[in-house]
Amino acid sequence: MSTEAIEESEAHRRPHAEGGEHGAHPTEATYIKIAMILAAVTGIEVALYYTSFNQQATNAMLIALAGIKFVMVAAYFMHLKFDNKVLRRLFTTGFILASLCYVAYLWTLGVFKLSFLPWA
Amino acid sequence: MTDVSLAPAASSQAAAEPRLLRRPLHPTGIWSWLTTIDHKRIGILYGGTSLLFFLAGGIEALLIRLQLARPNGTVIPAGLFNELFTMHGTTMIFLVVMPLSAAFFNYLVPLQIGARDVAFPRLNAFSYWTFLCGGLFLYSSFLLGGAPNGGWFGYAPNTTVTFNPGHNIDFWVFGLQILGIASTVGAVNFVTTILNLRAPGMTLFRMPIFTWMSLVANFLLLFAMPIITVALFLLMFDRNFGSHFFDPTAGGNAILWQHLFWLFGHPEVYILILPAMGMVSEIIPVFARKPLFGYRVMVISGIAIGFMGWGVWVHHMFSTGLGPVAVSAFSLSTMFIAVPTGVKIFNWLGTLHGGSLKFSTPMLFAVGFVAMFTIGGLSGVTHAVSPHDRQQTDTYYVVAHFHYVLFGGSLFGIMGGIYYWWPKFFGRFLNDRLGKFHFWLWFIGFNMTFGPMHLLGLQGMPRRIYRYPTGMGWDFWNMVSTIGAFTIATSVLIFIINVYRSTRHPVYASSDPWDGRSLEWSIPSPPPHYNFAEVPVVTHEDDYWHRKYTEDASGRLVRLEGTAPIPAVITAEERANGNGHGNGHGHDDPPGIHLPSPSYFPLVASTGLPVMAYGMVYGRDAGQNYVITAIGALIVLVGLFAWAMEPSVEPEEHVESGDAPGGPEALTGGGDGQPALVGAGAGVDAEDDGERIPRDLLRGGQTESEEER
Amino acid sequence: MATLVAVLLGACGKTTMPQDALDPQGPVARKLDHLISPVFIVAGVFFVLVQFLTLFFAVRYRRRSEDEAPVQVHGNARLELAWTIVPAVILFAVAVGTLTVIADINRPAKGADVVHVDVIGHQWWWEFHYPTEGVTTANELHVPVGRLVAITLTSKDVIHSFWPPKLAGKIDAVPGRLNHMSLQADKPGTYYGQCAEFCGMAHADMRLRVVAHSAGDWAKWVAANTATPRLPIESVEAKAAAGSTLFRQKGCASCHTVEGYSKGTVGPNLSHLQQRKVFAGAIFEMNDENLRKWLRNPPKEKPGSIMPNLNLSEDEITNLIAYLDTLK
Amino acid sequence: MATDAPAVQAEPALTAPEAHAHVTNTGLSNEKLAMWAFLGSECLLFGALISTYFLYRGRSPVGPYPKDIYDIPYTSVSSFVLLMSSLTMVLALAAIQRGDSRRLRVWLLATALLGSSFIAGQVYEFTTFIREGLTLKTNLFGSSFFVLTGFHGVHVTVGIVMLLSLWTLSMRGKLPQERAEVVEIAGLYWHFVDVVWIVIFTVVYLIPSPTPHGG
Ligand code: HEA
Ligand code: HEA
Ligand code: HEC
Ligand code: CUA
Ligand SMILES: [Cu+2]
Repeated sequence: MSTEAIEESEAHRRPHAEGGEHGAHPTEATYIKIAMILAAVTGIEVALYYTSFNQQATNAMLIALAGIKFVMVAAYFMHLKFDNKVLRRLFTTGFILASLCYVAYLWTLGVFKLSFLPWA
Repeated sequence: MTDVSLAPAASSQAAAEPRLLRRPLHPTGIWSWLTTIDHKRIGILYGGTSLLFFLAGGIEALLIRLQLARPNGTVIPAGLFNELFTMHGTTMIFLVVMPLSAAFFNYLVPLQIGARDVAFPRLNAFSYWTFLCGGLFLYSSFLLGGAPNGGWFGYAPNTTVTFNPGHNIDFWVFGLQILGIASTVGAVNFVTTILNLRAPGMTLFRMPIFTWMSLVANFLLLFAMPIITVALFLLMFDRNFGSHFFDPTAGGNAILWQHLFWLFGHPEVYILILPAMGMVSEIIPVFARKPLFGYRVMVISGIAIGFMGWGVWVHHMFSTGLGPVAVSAFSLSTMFIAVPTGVKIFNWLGTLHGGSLKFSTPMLFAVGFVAMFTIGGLSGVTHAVSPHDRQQTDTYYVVAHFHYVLFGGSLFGIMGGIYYWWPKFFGRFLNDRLGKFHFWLWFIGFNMTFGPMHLLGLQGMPRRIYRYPTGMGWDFWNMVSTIGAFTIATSVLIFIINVYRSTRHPVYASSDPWDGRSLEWSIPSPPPHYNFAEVPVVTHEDDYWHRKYTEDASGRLVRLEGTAPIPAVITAEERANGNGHGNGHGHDDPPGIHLPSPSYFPLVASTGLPVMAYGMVYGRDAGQNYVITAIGALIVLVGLFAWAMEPSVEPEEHVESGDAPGGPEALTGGGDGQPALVGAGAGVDAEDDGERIPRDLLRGGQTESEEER
Repeated sequence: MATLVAVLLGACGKTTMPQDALDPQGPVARKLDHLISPVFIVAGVFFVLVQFLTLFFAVRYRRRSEDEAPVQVHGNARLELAWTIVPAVILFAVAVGTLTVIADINRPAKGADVVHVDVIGHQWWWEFHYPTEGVTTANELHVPVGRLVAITLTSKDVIHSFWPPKLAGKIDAVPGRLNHMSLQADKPGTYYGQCAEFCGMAHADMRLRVVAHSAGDWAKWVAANTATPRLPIESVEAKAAAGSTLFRQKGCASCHTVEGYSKGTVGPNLSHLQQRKVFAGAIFEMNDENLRKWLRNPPKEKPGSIMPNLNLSEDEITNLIAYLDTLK
Repeated sequence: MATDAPAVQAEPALTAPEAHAHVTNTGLSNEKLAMWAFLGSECLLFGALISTYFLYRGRSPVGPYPKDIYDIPYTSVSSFVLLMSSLTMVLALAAIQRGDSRRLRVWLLATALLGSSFIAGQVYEFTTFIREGLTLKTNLFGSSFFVLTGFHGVHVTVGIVMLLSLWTLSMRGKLPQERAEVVEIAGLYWHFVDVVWIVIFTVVYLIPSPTPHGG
């Protein structure tokens, strides 16, 4: 029962060398690459703002793009992708909790008109 | 959060750093308490302070009950009545149950996980002082023109300047804001401590259940506090700076406040109950001589309650008119929270079943918890039936519900915890006979006070009314309830006498007076300031029990060979020379234990906060003049800066200090050559600890046994 | 135990309780009641179960000797699963019932037979407005028996909650928001209620009545309340006429509406004041004595009341009351 | 099981004196774990503010409305500036992890500068809005806009103070390579603030607000 548990905990307790302890760390080149992607996505976002086809679709795309940027910064610049999974859980818990609760309360106040749901 | 990240920056090699103030090195006396960063002393400060606030909140309740004893009561005028119940609710929640739980987090969590302190000892001191400042700030309102009067949930727009132009609500807003800082900082600290500083071998599923419930509660705090912070900020902007968040005439949505408040408020009620559930789960097994039934399930149900607690807040808003879909969804989610809670109840019953139950005072409170909390939980489920909640909400039926869970739950649990851990905290017992007397009066008074409220509520008595006419049929039960309240007050007096007696006629406790199961019982009572002379190595859940007992073939417990029962009571001499299971005074200094040094700056930084708050309160009608706020901010900044520049460890300074924390000895027992207070946290210390001293504390050295389970 | 039950029943049964939520007097309230009865039974069963087991174990397993060595039971997966599933299943049944009733009571009230009322919460009194009948009144809601009353709620200031326990559950009156509820009375009579959401200083004194009439009485009531009030005739009713002048001089008119005479909106519409049995948030029976008390010093009688003390002399009060008495 | 024993024996290895090793259960330093916990908590803080803004989109009975006063090209540039400050931040971290203190300082300063220009941009934006008649008091849009972006601005400002403190420490030689984690932790905060702006930029600026009274 407890064997793996111990092993797991022991693995964590092993002292790490300072600095690049968390496996494959991105290099500066990666960082710059990421930044360029982020810049490009921002460009697309602004461009989308000025296009005027279906607003609903544009909004959906804008949110998706913001999500991509969010994830990239968190994953690469904040090392969440490479770092200890405890951190990832900690942060995503907060983030998901926030998203769900706030969306739910906005929904009860009729902010989202979900026309495809008969009762919404 | 500058402090968090910069504090370590200054820590290790700052020997020659210029100082604002000489490092406080008083081992005893008032300054040692003002500057302490020992989690045990902070725990005691938390506990003592919140018990005083309990008296304040209780006196408010007694006044409420006096006024309501008879129809058309004239004891208290309407305005004051509104202040009283607001302050009563606010006090009991934010200044009593939360900080009492914090007291236990502080004192016990490091002991239970085998750590030398919390992760951020100075931040911990800051939490306490901030809590105290917030509480005093709130209470100063009584002297400064009127206490908060909007109810503990302060519904807007009743709390906006339009309808509440005085300072009452301002005190509430800024008081809670300050308390929120204390709680958030504390939550970060305890989450870090529990995740990071467990003794070797203490996997998560070997943690004592109280520590587990503390972890869950602190996660809830971590995520819930920012929500009320925002709500209070919005209200502040409305009140002080003319924004329109809660102003319906400008399109503002009055329901926004309720959402934000309950989005915080419901997780909050589980913050209030989970630590108490943890305590009960510690007490029952010890007095039943059986392990906790279904430890893992208990942990998991605690986590489940924590999670589900986020999805039910709208049950406080069933009559605000949110529409059938929202109401249905939240009715369902609310009901199903009964499932994990029920599991806990039945598992406690499972623990009792077949045990050898000894009803010492802590056990009485713990079993009382199981019975009384269930009643409150069940009325909670009837609330969840939202159509009928439209009859119940805002009546005394709700008041009955939440007193059964808060008083019958949280406070029963915490009282049990106080009786149970008192010997550990102070090295002396509370009298069991008086304790039982306390319990029974408390129990009877409690049911007399709050039981009738179920009836009153269903008979149509709304809450928060300062008077009611004759002929409503409420007279009798209100009178009963008032008598009950005074019965509780009597029981509280007995408790006070008991505490007083324990200082006059002490009965000294050994290290393990109850035959305990978790690590805190493996060290002297009260523990030395470094807690563990040697960081324990954990091999089991209920590790300390496994150093004393094992199970025979039929599953019955048997004492391990070579171990002898420790007497519960020790004599003053035994205590003085610490023989074996005394108070640690007899030990040689464990070498190389470095605990963090005391510091002035947490106190300094926190005192800036109420100054800022007064500045905000009075700046509004001083023509938006916020000079005082700026001064307060400056104090905070100076405090934080000095703190950041001060090494957490005072290098090379060896202090003669014997402040074994707790009890009156703490003030007198100095000078027996304890090591300097240096270092930071158990994990870090373990490494400095070159030579290890023999495990004399782990009597018999039974660290591993061949039996599993 | 038996005495306890007796006392309990005695205290509940003998006295009449005008706001008893467990004594529904109309179909809307009855739906809630029918739902809760089985739920109370479920709760009662678990209550008895847990209390019994706690007590039983406490007695049965109490320590008799310090040498007892109980079997170390660490848990029982099957049992634990059982007491997870059984409550869940029971709750599932409760949930189904709950959802049904939610759907039922939220069906919008439609049909020619429905009486529509707008209820507006004020600090600290209720305004009732009947758009179809063209009636405006305060604190006393008049309804016909046997007909569904569809209420639209809102508030002029803070949040209030409209609650006539025997006829319906409460719904909040929220400023800037229209909420809906319905109620219906089976029998003619007067039903008590009060504001249930804390709304400031005089929340306790924000009570209300619902008066249910038979069809004929209802028609009479509507007729009386739509008539235009007449002004007192100077020569016949000297006092009342003086009162009507005072009504303007003392500023009453700036806060109160009397149809055809004044247009204030701060306080209740007084056009048909004498049609009501109670006033000032339904804390006073309508009679001259109480009106006198009220006019002497409203905030003294009802702390917090928005109607100020106008420092009227006793004579002025007498005249004003004489005038108010003409508002039939 | 007997396998419990190794756990005990493994223990002495942990106590071997080893400079600056993290001996914690997670292998993470307390400070870093605490920062992440704090950031998790901040999600709910900003979530509440953003959702409040969202709730009040298009609900103001009186103008000015977003479309009347937003200057999207301007805000896009300052958003870009803040985004790029995340790059310089992470480069600063890479520098100290390599032990390159000079680069560390360059990048720290660059980050602080980018952050400051973002703040300067925000101050300018606020003053323009106020000049155009939108204040905290004007309408719901003003209330929710200024409170949300103001909170964010305060966070950025705190971040700048952190960066400058680190820079000072490094100038005084108190930020050696072993203490790279301090930079990492400040960086986490910084990136978080950036990430929040990513959301704000989209939700507040780019997604058009419905006009009040339908439409
Ligand atoms: C310690 C604090 C605490 C706790 C633990 C709870 C627990 C619960 N609460 Fe309570 N609650 C409060 C504190 C608490 N509450 C407070 C302070 C208020 C009022 C705030 C205010 O308005 O001022 C409130 C108000 C409140 C309301 C709003 C009432 C209203 O204003 O109209 C509701 C509605 O659903 C509710 C529900 C519940 C439920 C379902 C639980 C559940 O968690 C209970 C679960 C437990 C059990 C059910 C018992 C054990 C289970 C079994 C024995 C299993 C079998 C049972 C069944 C199958 C039914 N609570
Ligand atoms: C943990 C929480 C907690 C606790 C323990 C209590 C304890 C008590 N509560 Fe309270 N209560 C709340 C939380 C709590 N309450 C909340 C949240 C509200 C809602 C507020 C709101 O509506 O906004 C509320 C509201 C509330 C009301 C409703 C008010 C209203 O709606 O108008 C009432 C009425 O009877 C009441 C009564 C009591 C009583 C009699 C006690 C007693 O149990 C108190 C017992 C304690 C003592 C009696 C202290 C002992 C004092 C002495 C012995 C004095 C002597 C000592 C010296 C002089 C040094 N409470
Ligand atoms: C500033 C406004 C104001 C003025 C002036 C004022 N009233 Fe009122 N009046 C109110 C308000 C508000 C109420 C409701 C008070 C409550 O129930 O709390 C009220 C209630 C009443 C009621 C009870 C009505 C009911 O059905 O509940 C009467 C009668 C009354 N006023 C008469 C008068 C008379 C006569 C005068 C002048 C002498 C007067 N009022 C002046 C505001 C005013
Ligand atoms: Cu209106 Cu309470
Ligand atoms: Cu709740």
